[in-house]
Formats: sequence, structure tokens, C-alpha cells
Amino acid sequence: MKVQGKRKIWHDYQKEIADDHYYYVRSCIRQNFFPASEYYFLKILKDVLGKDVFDDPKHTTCTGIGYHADIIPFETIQTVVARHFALMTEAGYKNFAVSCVTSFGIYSEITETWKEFPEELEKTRIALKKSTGREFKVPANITHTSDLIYKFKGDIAEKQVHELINKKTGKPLQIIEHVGCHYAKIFPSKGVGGAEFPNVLTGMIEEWGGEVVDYPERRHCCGFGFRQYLVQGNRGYSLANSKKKFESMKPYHPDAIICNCPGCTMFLDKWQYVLSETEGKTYGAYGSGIPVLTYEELAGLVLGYNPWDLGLQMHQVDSEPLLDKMGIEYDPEKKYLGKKDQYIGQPCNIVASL
Amino acid sequence: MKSLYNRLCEDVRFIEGIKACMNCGVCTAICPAAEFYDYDPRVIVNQVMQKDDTVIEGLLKSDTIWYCGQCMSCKTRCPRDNVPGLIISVLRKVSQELGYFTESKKGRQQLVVKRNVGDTILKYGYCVYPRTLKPELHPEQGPAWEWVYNHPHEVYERLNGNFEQEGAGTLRKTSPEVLGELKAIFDETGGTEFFEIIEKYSLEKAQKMGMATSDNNLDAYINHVQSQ
Amino acid sequence: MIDFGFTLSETRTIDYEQFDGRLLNYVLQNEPSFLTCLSCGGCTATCSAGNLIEFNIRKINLLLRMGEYEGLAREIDKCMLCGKCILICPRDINIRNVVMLIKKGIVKYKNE
Amino acid sequence: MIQLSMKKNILTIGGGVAGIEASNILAGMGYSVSIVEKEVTLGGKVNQWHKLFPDLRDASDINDYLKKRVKQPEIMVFTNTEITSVKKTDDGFYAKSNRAVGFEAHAILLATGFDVFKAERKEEYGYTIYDNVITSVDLEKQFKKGGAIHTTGGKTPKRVAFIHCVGSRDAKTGNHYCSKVCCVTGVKQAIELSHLLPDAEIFCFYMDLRMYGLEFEELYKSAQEKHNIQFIRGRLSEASENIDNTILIKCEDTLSGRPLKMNVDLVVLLVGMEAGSGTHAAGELCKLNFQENNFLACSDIHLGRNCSSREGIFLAGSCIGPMSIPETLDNARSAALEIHKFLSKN
Repeated sequence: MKVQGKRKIWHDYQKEIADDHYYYVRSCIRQNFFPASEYYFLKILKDVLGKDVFDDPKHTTCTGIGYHADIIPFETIQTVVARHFALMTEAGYKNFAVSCVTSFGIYSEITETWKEFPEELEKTRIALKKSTGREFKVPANITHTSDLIYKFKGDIAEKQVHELINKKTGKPLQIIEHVGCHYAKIFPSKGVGGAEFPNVLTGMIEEWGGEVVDYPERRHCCGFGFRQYLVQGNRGYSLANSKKKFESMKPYHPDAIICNCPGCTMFLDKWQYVLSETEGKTYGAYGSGIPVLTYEELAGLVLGYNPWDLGLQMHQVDSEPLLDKMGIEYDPEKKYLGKKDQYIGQPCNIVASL
Repeated sequence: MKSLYNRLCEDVRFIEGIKACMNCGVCTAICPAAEFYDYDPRVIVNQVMQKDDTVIEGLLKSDTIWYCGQCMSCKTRCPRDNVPGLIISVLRKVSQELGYFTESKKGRQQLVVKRNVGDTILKYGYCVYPRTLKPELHPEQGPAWEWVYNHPHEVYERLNGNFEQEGAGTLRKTSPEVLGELKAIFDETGGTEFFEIIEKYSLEKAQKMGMATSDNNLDAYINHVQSQ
Repeated sequence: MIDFGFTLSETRTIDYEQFDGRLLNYVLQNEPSFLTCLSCGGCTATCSAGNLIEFNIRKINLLLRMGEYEGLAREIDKCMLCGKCILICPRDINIRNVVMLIKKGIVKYKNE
Repeated sequence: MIQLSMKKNILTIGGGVAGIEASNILAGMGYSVSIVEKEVTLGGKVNQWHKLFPDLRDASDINDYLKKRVKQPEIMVFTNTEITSVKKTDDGFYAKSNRAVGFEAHAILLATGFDVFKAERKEEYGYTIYDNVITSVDLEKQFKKGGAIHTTGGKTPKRVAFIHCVGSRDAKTGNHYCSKVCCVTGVKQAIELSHLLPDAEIFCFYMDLRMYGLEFEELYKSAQEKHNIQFIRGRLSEASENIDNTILIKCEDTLSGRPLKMNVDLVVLLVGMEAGSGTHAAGELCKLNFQENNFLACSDIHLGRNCSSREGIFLAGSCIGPMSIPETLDNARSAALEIHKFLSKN
């Protein structure tokens, strides 16, 4: 594999990412399963990088999961999106930062639709005004939150505490990057590095000392499939697609999987558990799983935050093998404790977890 | 009555999604659904392109249109700029509007999606919410999730969340005013009506299948369709 | 074991690495004209059996080339051996002989 | 400045097959012709080819033929030369070049040819990224160089895939048109490769096989019959590199209607033809109209094939669109007649 070829592509796809002052919208899946990732994203941007981010309690879901599972009409989701733009406009912002990859795809698709079909924009303006009395401006800049961490990866590196290097061997960690389908497959030019060789996660991983594994099924979907996961009887589809990826990455002995999409992070984590339960298959070293992290968690570890503050205890696959390799100290006794170190229950079969 | 094809054309996503297919198969080659279901996006585009209402009606009543996982990988690759994923979205919309979705096993599952995601949106302001992710319905979420589910306040507090509280932050309580706005948008833009249509046709089907109770409880129907 | 309420979906992809070429080679060696099939569908259009039942004689080429022997055995039995396809084939393939060879080959390689 | 006798002058821009053939005929008719070629040598793309379809004759035959056609002093040749401006004069045009030479011409012939599609633009095929993904031009050069065919790892390929329609019939690259010659090039190269790699399985992945020319279909049939080349109907969707440097390719077998994957040792991308940078520059200098596909526009697609959108400026060869060598020769001859008709009238 020749890296120069990829660098050429990365050079060609440089999207515009605003430098400061963002209106932030949360993700349904990320705040449920990786709440600390959203918390640390804001903390890193505000406290470490000194940026202005507005976290508005008035916004809601974009309804994207419902939309892609076909229970939300296009008119409805356009108007919900328009309401978020109105909130942004009212708050005095013009840069829109999105935590969810599916939402990012939705915002991109709708703003593109409005360019091509201005009558849809007009209909939406009227519908929003009628239903909420609000008016909006289309954002000047729409970014996924991973774009922002990518943009400031160098500033984070300057404050780096832990490198993505195996402390024992001194070699770079071998990391799988999994970019959510809706990040760049819908509009390749809206993703850093494009759709085929996205650079958004690769850039962070390399900047912080790791090496990226390019494996044959790298581009394949995690298998969420919206209704294919939401309906219990269809989940075999979702599982089979993730399995296809695990089988393909296994020969490379990856140390971790990093995702920019909250759904992918969750599925690549949980499906390893299901495959271990149903087929007795594991994909990491010594019968363990491959730790799956969000890019915020990765940035947090790099900056030296406590793994349990970052929420790694919410993952089904244990992250400890990765922490050990990076030489990060942690207190196993405190993994499942509460805010004041009190006992708050713990997963029932942590022994059997991966 | 207007033709089904014209009905599809009324949606801008259909116009955007359908150009002219040359049967190259690049969409099917990398389609996650084509690998695991008897599904071929290339064939769907060709069937729709025939503009034959009998063929389209067959699609709208079939399992086929419900296999797509909406990953949109097809959009990246199509050498003719078609978007099979968008065509599917419009077929699914029309199938539900006309009540055809209850004619297929996979289509009938839309009630499950509406009851889970749809109702959650209007109740909590988000598509997913810890209270609705019951471990017995989500065994794949594993013990870690079960722990979170059983101790949401403590776990989310530990992780600096704002679970069910006023103000900003993760999993904060969405205020009644905001939920009111969301509902007003749904009422204005056909979202509420769409939910009602799904409920109405599902009830009719459940009655026909003998799976509705006298007070129109559809639990048995839901249990049945989600395992199909 | 935990009941997850679903099972892993099976792949439908043709995986060339799993290909067993013995039957194909046997047919091609004994009826080389079959190499030149264009997949035009002339045979299927004229096929006596195909006009009465669900049978596509053109597809036996694909099944054979992809090593789908199970499906092939099932399909090949539907042929009535009328030979009309030979008359119509633009590449002059002796399709009847191909069918006979496949039948023979399936028995031959089943026991190997 | 080149000022020649009382004869009428013609400036040919581009010294490939079309430019040389047309210039030869015009010189034979008594015109004084100057050929300007930006490369060091005449001959154009044919210089790179090894053997030609459909009869596998040596490409050098064409070179030899062309060399003989450049009769001096009737034809003056300026290699390493590029036209930098073209101005209309009372009785024709005046063209300046990057060298200390200008040209007065009563007519100009553009024979600026094509560029090969840059395969790295189909990112998902991994050209310039994956070691064992090459183009048909790379393979042709390898044939010309001679010697054994190896993968980058030094292995003798056991399985090779030719990929049709790379950069042609593809909205994603902006090239909606068919490049026409790649189908038969693929068949030709597959046959040549089967001689060099008798034990290898060779596949062609195609959408349609456009065997439009004399003896093309016969070549295709012999590839199937005598050389055991296998044809699978499906366009390549993506290629990825396996851990052992083999390439995993994915397409749909559209005749069975199922996705297909295959590991191959070598992938050959059959790259199409694009309006070249030379054609673009010359067209701009002469202020000509272009077709939507960036090739030069003819005045009439049926009746004015060799006439550009401007009087006195003519077109020949693949600056008009994809063409094989025999077609280019025919086209050049008809361009010569068109110019003669024009100059005799004035």
C-alpha cells in the first residue's frame, strides 16, 4: 500500500471547518450510550482549546433515526431541522456543529435539497413559521463534531499526555478507523478526505502517534440499518454486517476501533458481545474483544483524563487492554462507582464480559 | 386517480434519486442488504423505471422495499447518479400512505418502529431514550446496558449528565414548551397524520389477522410482526 | 444460552474463493463450444420447458461458473432435452450435450 | 517567421496519427504544411503501444508507416513546440509559438488528440494506492518492455481481473460517454496476458461489450474459445487490498443478480479516453466551441465532422472524440479533403 496515493486524495478533499463560535446539537445515541463523550467534547473545546460553543437546552432530536426508518415524512424532518437553524439564528450563531453522523447527513442533505429545490425551502419556512412562529437562516458552516477535533488535533497533540504507542514495545498502536456511512458517502466533498479514504479519524490517530489499519472491509457499513436494528427480528442483518467487518480486520490484530458515528461505536461494541455469546468468537488478543471508542474518548485519553470519567465503563467490551498498552493508570475498583465513589450497582456478569 | 408513478414523482427525493439505470450493478455489489437479503437495488431501480403501476404496486406490497438499511453507500458509487436509497424512501412512504405496507411481513413492522421511535420522539424529544431501551427487548445490549438501565440517575450523574433535569446537558429533560413546538411541527407537516395512518392500517390488518383485542390492543400483533 | 430473538443472517454473496471448478472443467473439456456463451437468452426464450415452468436454461451457465452445484442439479432436471435451443443459439453451442454432461458430471463428482 | 512560396500554408497542431496522415495528404495536394508537436518526437500515443487490436500487429508498423508519410521539405516539422497564440488575419491566421517561430496559415488543422483517463480519480479502485492495481497503459508498457509479468511482491499472478469502463460511462468522473476502444483493448490484452501467464485465470468485468469494429467480435469469441478468458457481467464497485497484497474486488454478477467477491493477484483498469490538455489549450487558443464532454465540437455531427465552430479551423482524430487508429486515419483523410475544399473555394 502506498500512503502517498492517499495523501493526494486527502489533499484534494479539504472541507471548510469554521474556526470558532459553534451552535452545538446533541445526538440521540451518543448521549444515551456515550454521555461523557458529549460532555468531554464540550470541555475540550471550551477549556482546552478556548472555543465558544453554545449548548442550547431548547433543541431536540433531528428525528433522523425515525426518518431513515420511514416513519417521519420529509416535510416534517425538514421543519424540525429548520427549527434548529432558527434556534441557532436566534442565539446569534452561524456555525452548526453536529454530534451525530446521521444528523450530519440529514443537515447536509436538506440544505443541498433546498439549493436544488428552492420551493422546498419556501414550504419549510412557511411550515416553521406557522407551527412555531420562528424564522431561520441556513448555517454558513455545518460540521460534524469529529471535524472539529480533526481541525484541532495538533493543538490537542501539544497538550498530549499519552501517545497512541504501545509502551512495552514502543511501537505505534494499530488502530481501525470506522467512519459512519452518512459522514461522507452521501456527499463525499462534505467529509474530510472524501468518502473512499476519509481522513477525519486517520488524521487524529496519526497525529497522536498511532497507525491506521486499512483492511478490506474498511468502508463497509456497521450494519445499523435503522429498521433492520430497530425491529428485533431483523437484527441478524445488523449483526452479520458487523461480523463481516470483524472477520476482515482480525488478521491485522488491531488494538482498538475508533468511530466518529455514535451508532457505529455502539454496534461494533455490542455485536462483539453477541458474537461471543452465540458463536464463542472473539476478535481481540487472548480471547478478549477489540475495544471500541468514540473519538472524544480517544482525545480524552490522549489528554490524560480518567478513563472512568470518560465513560469507558459503559462499553460492553472492556477497554483495559488498550489502557494497559498506552500505559494509562486506572483504578479497577472504581470502574463502576458513582460520582461520590459510592456503589451504584454493576453489570451482572462482568466476569463473562469481554 | 393519479398513477402510482406520478405519485412517486411528487416527492423531490424521487426526482433526485432516479436518473436512468444502465444495469451495471455497482450498487448491489456493495449493498449490505443485497448480501444478506434476497434484495437487489439495481432491480428495484429498473422496476420503477418501467413506470408500470402493476409492477410498482407489487413493490409497494412486497417485503423487498423493506430490506434496505439506508446506509446510502449506493449514492457514492452510482455512475449514473441514481440514488436507490432515496427511491426506497419514497416507495416506503407511498406504501404506508396507501396502506399497502400491511400486505407484507416486513412492511407490517412499521408499527413497531412507530410505537418505539415515533412515540419516543414526541414524548422525550429524542429518538432513543434510556427509559425505553428495555433490556428484555434488547438482550444484545448486554449486561453493561442493563446496569445503566437499572441505575440511570447514578450512572448519568457519574458521567456529568443532566438526566431528566432542567437546563442543558446530556439527557436533560426536554421542556413541555419544546415538546409542544415539536408536536406543532408534526401537526403542521403531516407527521402526526402519518403516525395515525400507520396505526389505522395496522389495526385493520390486525383485526383481519385476528390479532387485535376488542379494545384494539395490538400487543399480540406487535409481538408477531417484530419476530417475522 | 441467551435468546437474542434473532439469528445471524446468511450471506448471499458469490465467494469465488469457495469455487469448486471440477464440474465446469469437465463440461468445458467435453463441450468446448460452451465457452463462447454470450448470455443472450435466446435459449431461454425458445425453451420448451421454460415456457411451461419456472426454468431458465441460460442460467445454468452462471450456476456452473459460480460452482453452484446444488441449484444446478435441481435446475438441470427440468430440461426436456428437446434441443430447440441448439437451433437458436447464435454461438452454435450444443446445449443439449452440455445438459447431458452436467447430469453425468454431477453423478461423477458427487461420489469423489 | 516561416513564409513559404506562393503555395497556400496549412498549420497542423499535433503530430500524432491524425496530424501526420492529414498533413501527408495535404502536402501531396500541393499545400505547404507545418506540423507543430509539443513532444520531442512525432507519433503521439502510438509510441507507447506494443500491439494493436484486432489483429495483434506490432504498433511499430504504424510508426514506420507514419515516419514515411512525413515527407520533407513539403512538410516542415517543429517538435518541442507549442502554439501560444492564434490571431485571425485577412487571409487566414497567424500563430505564435513558444519558440522563435511564427506561422502564417490559410487554414489550421487541430489534431491534438486525447489524454488517457487518470485512473486515480476512481478513488475506490485504489490506483496509485494499492500496489497490484495497474492500468491498461501500464500493462501495455510492460508488454513493450518484455519480460515476465509479476505482482509487486514478485509473484507470478494466478488470477487477473480486467476492469472495463474505468473513467467512461461514469457520471462520477464527469465522463458520460463511451470511450469505445477499451472493450477491445481489454480483450486484446487479456489474450496477450494469457500467453504470458498460461496458468492464470483471467476475468473481464464488463457492463456491455462494445465490439463495434471490423473483427472485434471475432477477437472476443476467440478470447472465450481459445484463451479461456472469462467474462462476468458486472461493473467493479470497489477494490481493496488484502493483508497479502492481493486485491479483493466486488461487483454484482448482474446475470445471476447476486453480489460477487473475488481475490485477484492483479487488477488491470481499462482506462478510457479524455479530451487532452493539449486539445483543451488549442481549442481555447483558437476560440473554438467544445462539446459537453470537453472534446472539440464539430459544426455538424453528421455532415461536418472535420469542421470546427470557426471557419478555416479544422479538426481531425481523437480531439473530436474517442477513436481507434483505423478510424483516426480515415478521419484524418476526410479532414484533408475538407481543408482542400475550403482552400480551393477561397
